[in-house]
Amino acid sequence: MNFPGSGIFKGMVVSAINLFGSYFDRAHAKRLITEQYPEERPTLPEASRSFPFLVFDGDPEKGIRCVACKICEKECPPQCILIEQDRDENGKLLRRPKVFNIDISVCMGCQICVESCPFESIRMDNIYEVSSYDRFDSLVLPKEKLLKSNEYYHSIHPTEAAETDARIEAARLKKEAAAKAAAQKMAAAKAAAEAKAAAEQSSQPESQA
Amino acid sequence: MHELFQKIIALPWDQAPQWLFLIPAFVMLMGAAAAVMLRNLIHCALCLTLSFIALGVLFMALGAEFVGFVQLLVYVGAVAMLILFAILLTPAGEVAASNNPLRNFKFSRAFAAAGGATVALLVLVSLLGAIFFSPHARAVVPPAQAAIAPVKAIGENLLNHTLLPLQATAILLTAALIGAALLAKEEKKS
Amino acid sequence: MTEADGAGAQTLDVSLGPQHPSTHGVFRMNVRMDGETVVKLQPVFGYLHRNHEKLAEGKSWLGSMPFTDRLDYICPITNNWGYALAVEKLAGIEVPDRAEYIRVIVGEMTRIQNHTAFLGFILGDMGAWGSALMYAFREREKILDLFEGLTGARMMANYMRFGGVRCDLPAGWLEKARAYIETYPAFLDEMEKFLTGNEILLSRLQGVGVMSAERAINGGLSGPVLRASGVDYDIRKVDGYGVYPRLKFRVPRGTVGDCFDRFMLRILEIRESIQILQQAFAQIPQGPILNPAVKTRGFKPPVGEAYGRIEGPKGELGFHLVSDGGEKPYRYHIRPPSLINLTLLEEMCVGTKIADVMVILGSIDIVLGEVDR
Amino acid sequence: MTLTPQTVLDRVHAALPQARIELLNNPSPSGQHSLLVHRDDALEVAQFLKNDPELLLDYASNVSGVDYPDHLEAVYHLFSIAQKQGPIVLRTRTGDRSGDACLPSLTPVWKSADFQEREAFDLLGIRFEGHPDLRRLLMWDEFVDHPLRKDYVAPEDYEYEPTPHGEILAKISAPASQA
Amino acid sequence: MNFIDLLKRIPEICKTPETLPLEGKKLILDFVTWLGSLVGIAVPPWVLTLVNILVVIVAIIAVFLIMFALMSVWERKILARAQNRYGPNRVGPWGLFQPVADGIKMLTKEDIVPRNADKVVHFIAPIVMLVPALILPVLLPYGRGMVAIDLSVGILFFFAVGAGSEVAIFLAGWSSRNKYSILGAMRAIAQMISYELPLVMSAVIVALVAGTLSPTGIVEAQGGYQFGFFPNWFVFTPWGFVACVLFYFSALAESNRSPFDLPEGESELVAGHLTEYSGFKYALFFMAEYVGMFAINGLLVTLFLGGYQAPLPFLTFIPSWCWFFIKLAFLAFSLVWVRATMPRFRIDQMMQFAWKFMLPMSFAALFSAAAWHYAGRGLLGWGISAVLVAIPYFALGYFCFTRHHSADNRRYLFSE
Repeated sequence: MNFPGSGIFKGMVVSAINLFGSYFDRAHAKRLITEQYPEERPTLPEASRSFPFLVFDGDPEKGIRCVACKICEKECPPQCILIEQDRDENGKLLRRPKVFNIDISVCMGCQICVESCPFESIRMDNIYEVSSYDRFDSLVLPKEKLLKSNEYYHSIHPTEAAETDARIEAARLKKEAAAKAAAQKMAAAKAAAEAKAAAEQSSQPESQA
Repeated sequence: MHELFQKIIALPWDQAPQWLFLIPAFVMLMGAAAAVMLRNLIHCALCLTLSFIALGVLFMALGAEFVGFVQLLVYVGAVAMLILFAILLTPAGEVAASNNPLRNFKFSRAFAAAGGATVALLVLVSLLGAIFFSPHARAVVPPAQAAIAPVKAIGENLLNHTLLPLQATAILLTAALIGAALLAKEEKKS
Repeated sequence: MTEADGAGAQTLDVSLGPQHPSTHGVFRMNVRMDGETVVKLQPVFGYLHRNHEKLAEGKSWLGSMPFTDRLDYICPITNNWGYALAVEKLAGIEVPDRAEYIRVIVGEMTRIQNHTAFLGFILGDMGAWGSALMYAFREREKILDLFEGLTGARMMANYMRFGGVRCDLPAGWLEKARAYIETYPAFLDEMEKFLTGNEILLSRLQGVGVMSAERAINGGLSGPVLRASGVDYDIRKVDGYGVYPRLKFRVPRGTVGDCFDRFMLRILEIRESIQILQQAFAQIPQGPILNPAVKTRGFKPPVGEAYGRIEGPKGELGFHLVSDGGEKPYRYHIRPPSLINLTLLEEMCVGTKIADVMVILGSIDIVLGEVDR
Repeated sequence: MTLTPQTVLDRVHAALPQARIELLNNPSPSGQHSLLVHRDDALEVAQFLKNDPELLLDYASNVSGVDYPDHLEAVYHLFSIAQKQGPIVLRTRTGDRSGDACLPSLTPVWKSADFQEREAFDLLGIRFEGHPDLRRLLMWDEFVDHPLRKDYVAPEDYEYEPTPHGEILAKISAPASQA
Repeated sequence: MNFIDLLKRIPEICKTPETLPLEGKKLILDFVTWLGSLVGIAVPPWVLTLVNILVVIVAIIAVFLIMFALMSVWERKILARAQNRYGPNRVGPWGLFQPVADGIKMLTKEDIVPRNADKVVHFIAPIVMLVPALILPVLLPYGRGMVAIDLSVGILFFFAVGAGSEVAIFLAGWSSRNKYSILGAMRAIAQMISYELPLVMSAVIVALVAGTLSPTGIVEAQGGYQFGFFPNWFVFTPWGFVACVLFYFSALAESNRSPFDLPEGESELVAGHLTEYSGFKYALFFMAEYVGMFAINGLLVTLFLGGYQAPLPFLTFIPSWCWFFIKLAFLAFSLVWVRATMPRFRIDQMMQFAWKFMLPMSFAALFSAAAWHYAGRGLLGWGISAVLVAIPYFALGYFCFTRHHSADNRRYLFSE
């Protein structure tokens, strides 16, 4: 059926189907997919990422995983991370950050810091309501705001967090095993040394005297 | 206060249309005068449009609704638009400035003024002559009757008594239109 | 306002853009018009210029990856792919099979959503009040949701890595994607019913911006614009990168080379992409997704140079990389399809009406992030 | 015939014996070896590459300028759409980086080089002689330096940019005040 | 007469909705008389005439402005739904107060006049645009006996006054001193002059068949039912249908609606003649366009859709003026529906469509109407007239369109 104007007619039918369909197709979200944002909130997929945060275990002061190695600061493509290493009262460098700032108005959420972090310390958050009237005070996140617990990490990226924990656990076990082995070795060495020393002592008591 | 109110009410408001015609007449004259005197061509054309509108209103005040509306439709809707278009599409003023030989003539302004005055006088004389000496002019039709004269009568008159002149005008206009189209086409080719 | 040009012809110079509703961003054209007919057109670039190539020279090789997302921000994943491919050529990196299949899947989905968005954009350029655009974006939205589930971001995916992809498909993602792609032909049919018969659309697109095959090749057009002119050239077939040689698909090409052919080619390419996707869904193997030999930190390709290119949705996206063996690229050059497809814009536009300029520009399908870089 | 740099080189040598052209080795695993043409012969060689029935390199896909310490280079990646082969990498070199930074433009041969040569001129300062419309492409016309050069010094304040606003304002207001 | 009596009449009036507006007007006049008696003077007849005129003017302006407000939100709602969106739903229940918010926004916006603009003309243009648009509705018969001025040359009046909007668009475009504006204005005028012809021609057909130029007369000519149920509206005759469609498209063009929105085609000309307008001046243009659109569609209802006549005999219990507005609402809906579907014409195609398709079709419809009339206005006439419009339709459709443009004549090659 191809009379002049039939194409327009077909188009009108399609737009009418969409017009009325948007009232009836709602349940399957086939046609009307708009989310009414402040009331309806999207369920973010697990992989969803926005800005980085720092993971800590247990206590935010002691459990901080970051060792201020500054790898992420170097790798960050837009250079939005600023890290200063902490020092103790004697001025000796400590393996934890004193300042850890992320300027999220510069951050582009690329996740390269996460990939480059060898200590599983920096991870991606999925917050998205961060707009503010103040460019510097509220968009430059200091360490206090960046620190979030491992439980929070588990709540937003369960699969990834479980993998991370497993990795850390494996590393810990390996380390422990290594430490144990080392300790055993050391103990053995020590024992051997003591034995040797004892033997020496026993063999040369006179020379000392 | 009350007396003043009474006096205002007592004014001959019912006869208002008989002298209210002065308003459109004034607007018409002023528009025409402005159309002649303003420097900006577009402003002139717009003032001309204004006087067309006022003329249409005058026709309606005289009870000639059909003529009034045709005046609006044809002159405001078409003629004024054509004039505006023509002004926009002609190169802006530069041609006249340089190439006009008359401009260099010493008394050109005086001659122009005299010529204009002569034409205006001739038009005025012929109009007055038509009003006062034409045989139909004295046969005053009462306004009421004019208003009743329906569209049908006009149509019958046009298509019965004056069919030939009407068709001749139509052919003339068509010829002019075709000519204009041909001219425009030729220019595009070159 | 008006100026005399030559033999009394009146022309009007209009600067379309950079702030103009339908220049797809901050593109600008200096147009000289005779009435409404275009007699001269000069594109002006650079309003979105950020010297991406210079920035890349100051970053690690991987550090440029997220910036490629922002080139053609409609289809970031294929940009990633182009860069990753060039670096893999440069450093001779092998990519595991599963990663190649994932690349094909996300790449073809990118192509589908780009072409779908195109259908909406060009209707917008023709002055339809956004209906086609909203239908197109409705479907694009669903693909972006899938991307978000996979890469974590809707647009700025940053998904490819040298020697593979960043993360594996999440559980259930493949089923979701497959189920969604099954519904796509129905949407396309509806869209075709809505658009392709429409008499106004036909008269706006047919015979407008015709480009011959010979000129198209000489002018460096690529992608659907080149194929619409009747040239059978698809880098997926010619170079056979990735696992495309293992997948069966056809390359459509037009016969006239006008805007309508460019429009129809996009629809036909979406249908082919659906074929590719269905095969890829069926064939995807298990296995690693990243070549373990490639380091994340301190990646240093050997000295030399390489030119890698892919068939992006908009055309040939190439990366010319020169390495001096260091952690940073010595030279990083992009061959942006959007910019080079504009080479022949003036030739297509001269003699058409001003309204056609917008349609021709729309039919080339540019993204300013890529044009200006 | 399979197009490799060597076969192309042989073919060019056979047809244009006087052309100064040599093979440059590329140590990278990509194996894209290139042909270095002397700039005086480049246009002739390019014409030959495009029109020779055996080569038919009709598609100049990519043109990029590269800044080396002592010279600038323009690199052309040529493909043959007719034979579906490529890339053949063609390079031309300038004499030095400042006074003699001239190269012949290949835009008359491949129209696709148009914008990319302009870009190389804009960002690297390679002057392409014979280019139909050699203007800056991405930077604004008043910009003086070439930002993609290795020795380019970025200004302290990127935001600062002298604009001719005052002049333009004067120009606009002049006819208004007359009228 | 006293006030209580006046109050008592209100429920009485409301009992008969058919004559409610007319009786309401009478009530107001009586109220004025009562007010006069309160002051102690006999209200002279000219005051009553004046009040009568004022009441009608206020009523018409109020009704059309309310319709404009409702339409502006309704249009966005329909358009949104056709595009699978929600549309405005934040201001008030279902977004109904959106026009209020828009009005406040428009009023508080800065009124920018370009430096080089012709300031007087720039200022006058929106007024010149709005005045004819507000005058237009006076001659439409909204219900039985409900017409503000029953002009014997009503149809002519409509087109004559409507010509004013062309001038206004020209003023706006020219005075802005903007290239987009002037292009938009030129387009607008070319378009309006071109489409005035088919518009007037299709109205002329109806005037000839009805034998009158008076809108009321035309509506009365469409009264009654064929076979007791089939309405005698002109749209249900072949020539009438064609003329109605022609009138509809010409009306779209005259009111600058999609797909004929070239003058303000935002993808090419930013906003055409409106580019340099902001704030309340822009709102005035907007208002004028909508009121003009209602007026011209009201004329379409009057000419072809039987005006205030009910579509079926048993539906006559609904008051006649309701029918008029129901039909108008349907037309308004269809306008949005068309807008949601179609891309815009190109300028030369639009002119071709007007001169090569619509004008010949309107002549064909005139011819067909004559055949219908002389064949006795019965079924035979219906058949003849249908053939007489169908042949030119397909012929013109082929020669103007299908010959040049078709999706079927394209071939696409595939390579494996």
